Amino acid sequence: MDPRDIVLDKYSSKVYKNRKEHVITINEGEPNVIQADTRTVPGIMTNRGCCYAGCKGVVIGPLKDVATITHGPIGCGFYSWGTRRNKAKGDENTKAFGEYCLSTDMQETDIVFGGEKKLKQAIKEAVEIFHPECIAIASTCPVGLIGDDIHAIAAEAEELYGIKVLAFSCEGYKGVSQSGGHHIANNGLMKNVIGTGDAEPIKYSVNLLGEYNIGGDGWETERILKRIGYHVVSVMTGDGSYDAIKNSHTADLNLVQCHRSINYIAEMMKTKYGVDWMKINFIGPEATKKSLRDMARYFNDPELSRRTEAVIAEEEAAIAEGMASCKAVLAGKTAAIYVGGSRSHHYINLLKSLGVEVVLAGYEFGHRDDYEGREVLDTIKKDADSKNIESITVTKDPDHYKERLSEQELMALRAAGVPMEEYSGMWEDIMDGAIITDDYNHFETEEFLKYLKPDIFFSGIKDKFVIQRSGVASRQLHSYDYAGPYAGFKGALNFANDVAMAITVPVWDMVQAPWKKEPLLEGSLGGMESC
Amino acid sequence: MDPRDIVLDKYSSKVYKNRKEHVITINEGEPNVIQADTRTVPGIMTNRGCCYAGCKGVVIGPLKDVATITHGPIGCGFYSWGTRRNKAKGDENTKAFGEYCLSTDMQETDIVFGGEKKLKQAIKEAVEIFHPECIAIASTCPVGLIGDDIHAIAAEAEELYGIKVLAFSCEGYKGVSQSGGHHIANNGLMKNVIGTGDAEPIKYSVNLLGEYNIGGDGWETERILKRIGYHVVSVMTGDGSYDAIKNSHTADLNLVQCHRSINYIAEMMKTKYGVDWMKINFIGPEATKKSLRDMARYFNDPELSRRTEAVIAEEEAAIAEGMASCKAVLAGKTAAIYVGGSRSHHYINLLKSLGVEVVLAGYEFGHRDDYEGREVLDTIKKDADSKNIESITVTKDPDHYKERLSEQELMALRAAGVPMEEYSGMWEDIMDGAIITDDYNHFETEEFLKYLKPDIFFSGIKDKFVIQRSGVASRQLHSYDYAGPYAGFKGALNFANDVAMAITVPVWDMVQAPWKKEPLLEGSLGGMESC
Amino acid sequence: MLNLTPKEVSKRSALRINPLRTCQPVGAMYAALGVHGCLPHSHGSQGCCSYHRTFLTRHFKDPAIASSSSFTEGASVFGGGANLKTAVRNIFDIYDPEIIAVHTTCLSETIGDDLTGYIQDAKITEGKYVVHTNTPSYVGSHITGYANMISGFIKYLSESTGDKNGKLAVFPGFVNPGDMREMKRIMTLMGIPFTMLPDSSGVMDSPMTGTYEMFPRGGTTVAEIIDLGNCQSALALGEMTSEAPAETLEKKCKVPYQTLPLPIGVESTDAFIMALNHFCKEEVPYALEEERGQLLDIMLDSSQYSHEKTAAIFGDPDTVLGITQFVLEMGMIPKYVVTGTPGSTFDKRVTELFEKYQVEGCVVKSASDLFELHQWIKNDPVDVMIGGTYGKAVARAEDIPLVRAGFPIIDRYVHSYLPIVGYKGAMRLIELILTAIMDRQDRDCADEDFEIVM
Amino acid sequence: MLNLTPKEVSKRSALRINPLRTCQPVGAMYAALGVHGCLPHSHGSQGCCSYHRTFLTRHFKDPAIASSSSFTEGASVFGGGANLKTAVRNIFDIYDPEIIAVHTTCLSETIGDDLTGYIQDAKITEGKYVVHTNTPSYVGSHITGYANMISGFIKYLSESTGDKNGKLAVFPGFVNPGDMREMKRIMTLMGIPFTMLPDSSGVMDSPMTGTYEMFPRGGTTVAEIIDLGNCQSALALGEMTSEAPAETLEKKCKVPYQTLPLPIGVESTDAFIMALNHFCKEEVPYALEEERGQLLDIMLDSSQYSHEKTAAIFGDPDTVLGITQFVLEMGMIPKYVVTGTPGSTFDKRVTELFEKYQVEGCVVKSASDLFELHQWIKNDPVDVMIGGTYGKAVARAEDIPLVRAGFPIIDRYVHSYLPIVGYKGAMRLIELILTAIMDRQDRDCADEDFEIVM
Repeated sequence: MDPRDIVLDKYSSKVYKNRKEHVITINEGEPNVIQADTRTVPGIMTNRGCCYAGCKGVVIGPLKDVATITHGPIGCGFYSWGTRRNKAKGDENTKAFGEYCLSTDMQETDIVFGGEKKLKQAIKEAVEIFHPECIAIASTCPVGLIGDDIHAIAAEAEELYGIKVLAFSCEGYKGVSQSGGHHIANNGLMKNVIGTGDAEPIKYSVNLLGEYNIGGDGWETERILKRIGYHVVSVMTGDGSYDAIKNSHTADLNLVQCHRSINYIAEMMKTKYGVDWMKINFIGPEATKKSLRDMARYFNDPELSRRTEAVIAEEEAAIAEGMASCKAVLAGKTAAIYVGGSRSHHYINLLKSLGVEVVLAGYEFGHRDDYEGREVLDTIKKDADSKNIESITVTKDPDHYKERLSEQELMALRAAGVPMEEYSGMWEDIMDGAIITDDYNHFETEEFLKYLKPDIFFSGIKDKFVIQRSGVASRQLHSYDYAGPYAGFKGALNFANDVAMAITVPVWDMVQAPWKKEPLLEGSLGGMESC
Repeated sequence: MDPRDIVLDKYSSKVYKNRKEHVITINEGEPNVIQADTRTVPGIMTNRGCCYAGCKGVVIGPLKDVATITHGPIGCGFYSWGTRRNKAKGDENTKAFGEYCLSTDMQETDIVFGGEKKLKQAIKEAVEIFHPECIAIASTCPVGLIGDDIHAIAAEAEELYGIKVLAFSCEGYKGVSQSGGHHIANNGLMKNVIGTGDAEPIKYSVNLLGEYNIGGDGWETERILKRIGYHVVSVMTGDGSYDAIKNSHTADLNLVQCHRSINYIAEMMKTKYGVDWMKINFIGPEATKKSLRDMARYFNDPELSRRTEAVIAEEEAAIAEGMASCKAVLAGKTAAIYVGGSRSHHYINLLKSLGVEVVLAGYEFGHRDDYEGREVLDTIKKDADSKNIESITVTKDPDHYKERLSEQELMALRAAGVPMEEYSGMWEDIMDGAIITDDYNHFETEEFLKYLKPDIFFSGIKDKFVIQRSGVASRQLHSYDYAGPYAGFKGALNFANDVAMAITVPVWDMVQAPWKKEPLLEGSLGGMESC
Repeated sequence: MLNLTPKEVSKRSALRINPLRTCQPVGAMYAALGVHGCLPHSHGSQGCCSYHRTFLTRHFKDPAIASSSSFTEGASVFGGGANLKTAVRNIFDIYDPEIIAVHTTCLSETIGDDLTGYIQDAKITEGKYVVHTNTPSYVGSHITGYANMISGFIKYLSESTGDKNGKLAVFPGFVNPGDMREMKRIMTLMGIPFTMLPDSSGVMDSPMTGTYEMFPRGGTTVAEIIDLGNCQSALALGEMTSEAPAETLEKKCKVPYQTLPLPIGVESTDAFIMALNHFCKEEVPYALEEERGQLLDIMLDSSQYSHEKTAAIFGDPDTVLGITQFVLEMGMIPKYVVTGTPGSTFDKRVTELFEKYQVEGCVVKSASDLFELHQWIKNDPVDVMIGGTYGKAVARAEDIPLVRAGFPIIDRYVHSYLPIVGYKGAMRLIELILTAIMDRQDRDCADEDFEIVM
Repeated sequence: MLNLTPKEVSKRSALRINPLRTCQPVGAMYAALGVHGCLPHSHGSQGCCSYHRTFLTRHFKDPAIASSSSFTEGASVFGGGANLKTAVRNIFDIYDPEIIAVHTTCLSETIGDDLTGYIQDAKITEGKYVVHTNTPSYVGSHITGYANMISGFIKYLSESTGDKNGKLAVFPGFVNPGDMREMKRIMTLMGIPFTMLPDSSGVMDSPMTGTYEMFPRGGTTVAEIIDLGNCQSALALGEMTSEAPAETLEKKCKVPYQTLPLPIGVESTDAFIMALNHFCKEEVPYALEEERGQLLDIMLDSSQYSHEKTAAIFGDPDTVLGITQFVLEMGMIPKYVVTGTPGSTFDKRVTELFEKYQVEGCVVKSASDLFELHQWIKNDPVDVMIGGTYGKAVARAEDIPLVRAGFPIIDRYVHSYLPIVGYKGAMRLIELILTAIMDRQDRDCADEDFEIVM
């Protein structure tokens, strides 16, 4: 029996029925279909978070110049404070709220009598203390249940204080994972922020979408783009700002890094403003090179192409020796990778270029298109849970819509392999025979560790120590274990070094106590039996 | 029986015979005679150190611009490195060697075949690495025994490198305590350094003798003197320098703080250069005031006197409140004080002004004159041990001798209570009934602690924890417990605060474990007898 | 760092900024992890469970297992009964714990889920247990949740059979496994038979052996919890954390209890040992007398470095109270003493300490936050901050050393293994505090004031 | 700070600058303090005794008692026999120790005093003992003196009666009382009957109780030293410190010995426990397995903060060797490994470690000094320094954190009470090292790189 079956067979029939659709073995050639973005079976120790975590924690929280007030009891605000490593840097003109956790800290009376009054007062206090340009309100579970109208309060506050106030009804119970929260956040930015600025368009300008600047990834990516000659209008949302995103519609091209969390915005901006988008991947030298060349093709300027190649050559040379020495350590190893929504896919090729094959992978909150590619989008049926997350529809903005490339030009690009509005999902890169588990859980982690014995397991903090206890090296791919950046060329070397380190730390040779392996010698030291 | 007799009675007759001369009770009116500066009975746990400690550790070590090489095995140099708190500050023109410990680190072969070659090489290396203006060599025990001629080597090195090289034969076994070392150091400075400079005399100039700048005492004293208008030519030897001491003969007046360690130089400078000296004491506001006023009288300048009073008034006002609040804590307490050669005396009046009476005191290495006053000098008989320490004789320097005040003027000052070439010793300030122990030891410490139960015991590091274990507060007066300065007015307040702290730390109320004092209650918590 | 924090303190009635506490469920989860073979279960949206596991894992650097009812919008409207039922079945099926400890969330509380009813209806495998407690996130703090979960275990399990078992029941407070080990070491030294609930040692500080154990050796066993009802008496360590469970046990099983502060520092440890001594009238072993004397010796010898040094102490109420007492014993001035957990007992107890030690100008505040503490410090700084990781930004902004003690510590290692309770723990704590203070002296002094001997 | 130290390293053959060792007698004094009821006696000028007592008192912050023969110039010429005779009489008379342990000094060695003869001639009270060892200051270091004094005790006292006592003789090396306590705890846990010589615990870390005891409870008793000759076997911990006394015991009483490194870090502690396990074939108790696993867990979890961080390690040879092995186990690079004590074994053992862990560009040197180490650091700095107090000036001059471990530590408190040996001690040591490294990251990073979770 293959490991998938061994593991699934241990489930009760009900759970088996559910999980068998989420756990598959990749078969060569076949259309590999997986179930995804459906609710987790209660009691199963999933790694998933909630809608609030996706909206406030992932997308809205990183906006550095936004004073985000969590409306709810204290916990949710507290947990999403300073822990996600979406690095940001303020300056004289930009207040940076990243070090602050603002919350209405709802008490029992607020639950009983409603929290609107407290929220209004909290906004007032935030304005008086911080004088922010923009405030965001993010709701947690009880807010929706007791019916506080945060959108009305936001509108009122906008009026009252003359600043932008955004409201996100991202109660934790909405949807089936963080994914719902991303969507809600995307909708909010689209409705209220994008397109509200009046900056002049700049040549070769791009937005970096779905880049959260974990460990400084965004900065490393920007560094490369700037070297080549691109202008980054806005980043959504790592080190991003309300101030910049207002003008994001002026960019020529949207670069989508994390497809899962932000493809909504990319699509909507195409419709509303005509901004083209392409799926890029700045993880790993190969992917980065392809992405940079795809961009050069899009802009089709010989000088840009020349600089692209020059920068690639330089950046690649700088890491060549380091990458080679890591590869010497890592070649032939196997990995498991299980994180978030797109990252699990992004690292597969980087690992391959280090000689490491991914034998087990999955997403926490990915959708079928993140696995199988956007071509399956039309075949995905909406269920009750996904229907609960609002989908908004946008139309051409009469003032700001501008066609960038013609449909013919885009078709030509696609034909040349440039992923314009395309994403082929994890299947593109995963090896045959790999096991894929969607919405991975604790049981499956333990079991697959036993059967697949990967050399390194990329996951999150909740798993990390489970994995290490089992004697397997582990690196967090949510937080990069507080290291990074991992993007671009230099980042790839950082990653390679970190992985090599994780696998070779001397501890691994000492795990077993010597008295657990050595047979007891007879009294060589003159010891007595009696003691 | 008085405590003295109780304690002495515990000694064997031989030890009793020796110690009874060193331990006395101060009787009103009587001439109180004490034996001092004699050898310690072997096996008695004395607090005394050795000749090297007095010469290198106390007097020569602090000279900041002198590269002092300890010639001997590594220990002695190591122990006297950075531990005595004779603070010093270098500047662009002054190399400060305080952070360095230089030693010939003699090995067995050097003992067997002689250490001269190694010493010469060490001097060469010191010159090449540090380029000092002056090198000092200090011998430890074996050097004298094996007959290394450090003086010849010094002379040769002076010639060779064109710098000053001083040699001190201060082997540990010489004399009976540190005291011999002070004398040897004094002789060396007198013979080789003092008077070798060619600076012009400056008005109102003084040398500060026997001030080692422990905890910054010298700096605090200088601060006050400078405020009044004095010029400090040199300090011997805290923060002192070869460079300054060369010109010390140009001063008008020598101020002697530590009588014991440096009176030789004061006397010799009077004879050789005509520099007057007076005993001053900058410990405690009363003593400081008297010393400043004595100086004003000596210089007899109305403006200087006016400034003296103005500075006194200001400095005293600044500490008045603090002193009063410490006195409120300390009034009525008793103290024991046992350190060095002069300090035990210096602090008696400061303690009195805080309401604390000294009931037990003594010197580690004082001579009879330090107890009884210089008037007994002529009656002190030299024994074999003191004869082993060279006494040098100086005569008027034909070029540099200059009378400052006439003998009549000096007599008038003396008559007015200015201690010109006078020192009346501890007796002047100690209260009647106090017990005095010369060359105090561990046994007497323990015993007198029991019988006299002082509230605070001032001693050194070797005693400190013995005292504290006995439940009595202790402060080190050698090192000020790494605090200070204690000199002058501000220093007096530092001292008062530190003593008040030592007596009132919360630990004193918690010494006894509650189960050692509370009777066992019967099973109030339902406990069982059986467990 | 924290550049937006103004020096001027303004009154806030609604906006919490940089909180010093979190919500009940994570405390309940930690308490449940201190029961052997127990799977904590979060009845609410799965995000809560994920956040809480993350929080605990980061502090302990050890797996924190827990499951969730995984509410969706439907469950939020129609109630979470079905989710719990499914969850219980699946948990026993897949993870096979001995007991499931359910706590609620603001979600299930707001909709009014009847946990007692759900659990009665659930299919529970023979010999297994499901218990619950109510932990609405909008009441109290993680400390409240911790206490509630302990009470939950007692309410469901503890029984008084009439036969006393000769044991002391001990509620250790919200402390680290290292602290619990130290409490147990002291009780064992004194020959006290005891049951401690919870006991996260051997669970949240379990060893690396190359094999992952979902339910490691440690934790209070269900049998012990049941037998708590037969204890002679109980000791509640930490009034604000442990009195409630002790009261629960008294009410249910008539086990009398005594409340003591957490044994941090000299006098609070003395009180702990005296209480143990009253329970078991053997002589206090010399080993403890020796440790106590060593601690005092250290405190005395180093007193000039702690004397009148000022501290800002922040964190959980009983821990902060204990540390405050200890720094006072060290001669320090606890200038700002704050907890995020609400409750006037804290203010009262700390004020009593201020009065006992006659310190002036010190401020205590419960239900406070780090933003307020930072503003105070901006106006009048301290020599040292003592608390958890979240104080580090303030410490850096104001260039004040931070001694890490309490919860959460998510930016350092080892802390959870080593105690701050007992005389031994106090030695560790005083070393941390002294090092922080003395390192600054070494850093900030002029070259000529640099001391070799201190 | 240390502004006169040039970056250029010049060869020195005669001038020692800023030494990393001191002289034999102070080691002998410390060893003698580890014997119960013993008064160390310094046969030489009284300055030696004063310096040594001061040195030890500053490190332990506890009284270090010792007496002196108080040589004067006369004694230096005519020999110290009379002084010793008087001293012995007075000591028994006044201080009444059970035993006097005499060590020589460079003074009495240079004049060739015959201590054996003097002691034979001395009037020794019935039931009391006087022993001696030769500790010329111009040979070896304090480590040598420590070893010699232990050998001295054995030579004078230990006897083999032919009846084995079933015990293990343990020579703990030149370590703190806290380390000795930890070694004893481990042996007790394992059920090993042992005699440890010396044992300064209970002497140099004795408690404050309000009463001073000149001879506190601790220390190896004379009876135990006598009975050492009947031990089954001996364990010499620290080759460069303890092998000599073990050899002495083997020669005199035919007790076989095994030499091990000081149990610092994982593998050296493993070796210690395995040796104990071979002595007493009971199963190693779970408590030790747990501690070991906890240590490994910490090392693994924190490994990225130690990985390839460079260290300068300085101090006594066995301690430095032990710490070097441990930092290698932590994945660090021990760039400079130096001791002041002469002896090529040190260089050899450290080089073996460099080879085992395949680290490059690391330097080892015995008979080195701090001046040389400083010059190396000036040319190529390290992330952390590990050693005693005297390194602090270098640390400040070069802005490198100093982790205090070893001897002497005269500017901090608590260190002598807590171990660095055993798995528990390693936890303490790794906490110190990690904190030093991570505090620097927190201090030196840009605001935007400041991490809450680490």
